[in-house]
Amino acid sequence: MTAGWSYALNQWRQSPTSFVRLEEHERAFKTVSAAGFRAVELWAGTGRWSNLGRPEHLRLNYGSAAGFLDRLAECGIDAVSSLTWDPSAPAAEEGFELRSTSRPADHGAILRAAETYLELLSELGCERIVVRATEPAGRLGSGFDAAAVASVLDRLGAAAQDHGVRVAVDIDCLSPPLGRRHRAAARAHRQRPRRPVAQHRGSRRGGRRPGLGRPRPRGPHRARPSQGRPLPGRGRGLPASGCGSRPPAGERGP
Amino acid sequence: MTWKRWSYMDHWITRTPQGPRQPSFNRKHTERYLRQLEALEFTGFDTFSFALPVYAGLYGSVGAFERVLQDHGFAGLTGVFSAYPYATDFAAPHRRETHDRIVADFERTAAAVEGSAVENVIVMPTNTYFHVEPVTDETIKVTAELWNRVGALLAQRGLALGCHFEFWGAIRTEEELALFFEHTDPDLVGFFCDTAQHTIAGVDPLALFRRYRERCRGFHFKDTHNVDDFEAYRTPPDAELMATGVPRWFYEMGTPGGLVDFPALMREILDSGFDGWLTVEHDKADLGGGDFAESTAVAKWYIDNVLASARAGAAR
Amino acid sequence: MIEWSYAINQWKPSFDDFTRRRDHERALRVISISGFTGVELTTGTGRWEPLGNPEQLAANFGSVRGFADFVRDAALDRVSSWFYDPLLGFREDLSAPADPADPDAHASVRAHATWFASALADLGGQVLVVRPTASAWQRPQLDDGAIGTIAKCWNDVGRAIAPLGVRLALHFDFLSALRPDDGLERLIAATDTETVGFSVDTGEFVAAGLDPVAFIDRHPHRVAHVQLKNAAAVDDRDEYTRRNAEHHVRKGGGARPVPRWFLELGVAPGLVDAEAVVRALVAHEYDGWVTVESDLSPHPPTSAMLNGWYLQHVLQSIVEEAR
Amino acid sequence: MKWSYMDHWRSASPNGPIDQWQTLDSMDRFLKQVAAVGYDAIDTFDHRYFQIMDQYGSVSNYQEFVQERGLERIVNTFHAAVYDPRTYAPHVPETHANILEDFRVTMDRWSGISLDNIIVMPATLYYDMEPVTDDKIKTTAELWNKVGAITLDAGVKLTCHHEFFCGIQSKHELDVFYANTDPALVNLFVDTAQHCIATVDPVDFYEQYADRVTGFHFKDTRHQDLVGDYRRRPDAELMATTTPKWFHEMGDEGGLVDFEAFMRAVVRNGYEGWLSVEHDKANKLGGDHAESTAIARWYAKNVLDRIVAEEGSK
Repeated sequence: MTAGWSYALNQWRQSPTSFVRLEEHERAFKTVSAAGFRAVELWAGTGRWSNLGRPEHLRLNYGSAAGFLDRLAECGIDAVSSLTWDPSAPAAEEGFELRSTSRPADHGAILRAAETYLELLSELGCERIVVRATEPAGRLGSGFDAAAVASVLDRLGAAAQDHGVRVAVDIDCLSPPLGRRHRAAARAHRQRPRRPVAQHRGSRRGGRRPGLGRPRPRGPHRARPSQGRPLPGRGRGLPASGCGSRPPAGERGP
Repeated sequence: MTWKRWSYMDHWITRTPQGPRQPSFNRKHTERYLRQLEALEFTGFDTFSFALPVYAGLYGSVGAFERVLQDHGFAGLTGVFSAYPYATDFAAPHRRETHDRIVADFERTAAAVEGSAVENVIVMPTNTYFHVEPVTDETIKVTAELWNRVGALLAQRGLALGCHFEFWGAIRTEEELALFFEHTDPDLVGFFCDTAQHTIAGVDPLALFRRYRERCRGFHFKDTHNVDDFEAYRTPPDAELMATGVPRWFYEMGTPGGLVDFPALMREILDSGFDGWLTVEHDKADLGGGDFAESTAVAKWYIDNVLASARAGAAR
Repeated sequence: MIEWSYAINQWKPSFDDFTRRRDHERALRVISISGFTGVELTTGTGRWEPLGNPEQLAANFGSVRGFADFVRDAALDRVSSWFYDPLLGFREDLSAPADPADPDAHASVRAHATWFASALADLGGQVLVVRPTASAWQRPQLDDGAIGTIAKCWNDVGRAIAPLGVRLALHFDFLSALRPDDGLERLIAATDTETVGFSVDTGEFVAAGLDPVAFIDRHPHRVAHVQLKNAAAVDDRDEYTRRNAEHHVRKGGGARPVPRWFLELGVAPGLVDAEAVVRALVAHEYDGWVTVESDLSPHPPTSAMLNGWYLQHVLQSIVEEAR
Repeated sequence: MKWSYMDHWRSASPNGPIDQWQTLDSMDRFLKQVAAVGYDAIDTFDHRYFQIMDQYGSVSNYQEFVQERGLERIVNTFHAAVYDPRTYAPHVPETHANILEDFRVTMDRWSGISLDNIIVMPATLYYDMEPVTDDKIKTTAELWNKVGAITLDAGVKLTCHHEFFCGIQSKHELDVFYANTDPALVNLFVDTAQHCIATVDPVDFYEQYADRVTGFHFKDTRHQDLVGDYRRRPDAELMATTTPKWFHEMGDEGGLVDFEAFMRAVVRNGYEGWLSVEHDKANKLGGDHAESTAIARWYAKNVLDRIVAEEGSK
């Protein structure tokens, strides 16, 4: 099980016609690598210009999954850590079907659609598919069916295991309130004592904080968490974080 | 007589704290976008079929969005564009087994624009070239068959079908165009002339307009600096954004190095009695540090200060 | 009769931007197509300011008149006005910054004002818009003596450029040394009513807590020029007194920080009532240029086009109703 | 081999593009990005002295602010003077006193920290020095010998960086200049793109004067000046006929500079000091300072470091 820090590529996708040319991919891979990350996260999409977001388009652009891994390696990226996929998002390649994890009748189509991604992930040696539990609350309305969602996620988990992939369920800030236990966990998170996050508030006079300013050991790759400390533990999948990697975080500042 | 009916094809990027975005993610940015078009005195607005639900979501319905357009001086929604760039099992105009599904798509689109000012439904008639290859008389005839059916259903709803030929589509040469138009009903399947796409494909748009004048439904006015003489059109995975050595194909009218003779085309249009919309399109104007707002303003400047002096019947 | 021009300064955020001929041509065309008939130039020095002063215009367009042709080629009528900032030294003649509150600087101010005004006359322009004196953080107190010195400087300049057919307009801004102790009103009283006019910059007035409409009603005969600009905030914490306020407050946004001090007309959360300003101008039969401006715009073409929209669809009808 | 970054920077803001000196926050974000991709230090322009005094209180305070973001120090400053034949022109003896005083004041202002080099463009714009004669070059050399003595007293090496549009840019002009300057006082700072644009091969030129080299600007170009843009009035750098964008970061496609060969020469000649990356006007034609800085650093780490290891083991 590989563990470590990867970077989500979706922020480079600012408009439907952006981040399509292969040299743009290359510059993003190199920027991520130079910034100290050794893996990238892909995101599922549709159409010829989402050429990292559909298995068939990725293979067409890079010759094969192995060809894509070679390209990443040339850019200093060792692995594809994960791929995020929203089963309810319509895709041209699947006839723009509108599917819901809350509707058992759609579960067959969801599993068929997942299979194309799971095959790619196993070819990429990627061990995590991040599956959005439900469609946004606005679209779901009152139709949330916890049992149905759980059932299809279990079946996805089993299918994924056959490909050596684990499912990580993704809840994000547009997800419907999923149940008592979740709401309690969310409340607990909000009330826990907050450790001040090291963010710049005006220039810091006085002594230099240890560890900064003196030459650092030059390992092959220097991890430089500038804020907070890396979580301990190896191999343990992290609990689903609050807000998933979508929508892209707003730029700090005014 | 200066032409008054100019419409704008809905491509735009607006700057937000979350980077450059299409404006239709909220009303404030959408209305800033429409105000800029209105300041340039565009009175027609064409959009994509896949954008209709987005605008409906923003304003409640397509009709409500049209009223917002009318508040900004537009006649209304004047055109809808549809395309299937990549062949899928669901949509491949050169494969008869997908025709029913495509026809159903257009029934939905026609219903969505019911009662609006839409006159033209513009389509890219084929998938990308390399998904159709080899292009034969047969593939063109099967494609023609589809668009005759779609043209008929649209005509019943008072809509005109216009075929718009990308340089990387599977009908691009003069012979292929001639065969296609020969096998399509002139009353049901119109010609939609994109000045840049034909020029890139090595075909003179002015000559095409003269040949297919009676069935010409409209134009996309945009320019190019390059002709595709290295088979970009058939190179996977995509010629429009990923052609080797040509990061940008399309430019607004009036830029140095532009290949399209717009004044000559304008004279021809004024002579022909054409009375539809002339549509300005800026596709991917943000490439290489470009800018949709500036390109659109500069193009409308060119219309008002250069094309306006192109008189009907003036000396060739 | 009101004529509408647009200020070119928003197109140049950094010293190495907006230097090439193609940039200027496209900006002038955007201004023209957005409904404006004139362009207002601003002060600049050195080889990366091709539109910054008469010598750079000649170096880049063959002559000042060559630039006038370039402007007409963009389907604009003419240059309407030129904003001259005496506090900026010029590399062209190695002159130092000249503050009209300093008597020794008057000769330099007069010479440079005449230099700009004669070029402006060749460009068909009518108003030399000038920065009256330094900023408040540089000159915290302006006693009556200092006001008198400033007034004398501009009275001389006004008389010197009048024969060229160019009017003088003193431009107040929210960082100006004229802001404390009613400096602006005292300067109006101390200057010659015939040859010294004022430029009402609506955004700067509002940011300084002043009312541009009240000013126009109070001094209709002294309004020689208007810069119509929307403001997003009021400096109600007197940050204008801070050292290097141009950098820390106008650009940096001050303590809050204010993300953008100035906005396009008719855009929320704008504080300037542009319709009331135009109604006041019409009521007093103002005859001259209104220059629309949007300093430090994040996207110059869009600012010009949105301002163009507001001119065409809101302000124009106010002007026409009065005819 | 340690890398410093010459601090050209723009970032987007509600007021349009700004540089890093706009606020403490914009400086903080700039330094963190440079440190994050693995640069060890920065170089800056010494005319920033006034903003440093205004915002940080002293040059050493500013260096501490830099160090708190994970960078070691400020290695070099660039002395971007405003050249003018009437007041400040190395080929005009009457202006030499003014230039020497300028350097005395500058070295004093920056005495709060230890600098390796003070980098200068050794001549005015080409058209201000035309016609460029050997005599004018000798007068220029005399001036820089004196300046070199002043800076050396302050423990800082004077080093010359030849823009393609300055008065000493052709091979002949360079040779005459270095023949008439004292190697102990006047050094060479090789800018790969500027020499390439001026059709002087950067590797050959470096090999010829390697013992006088005290630093480099690694940057690339896709054009050479073949039409005389170098003497174009009023400006060659931004308003040239050849291209609106002369400079690109190393490691991008279409570049003309052979960085691998250049790096081998640097190792072969036993160079020990700092290497610098510069992205002058990277934001032209839709470019981006931040991305270019990351891409260049990527290239240094994943390509040039390998070249250094290979060449070093020979």
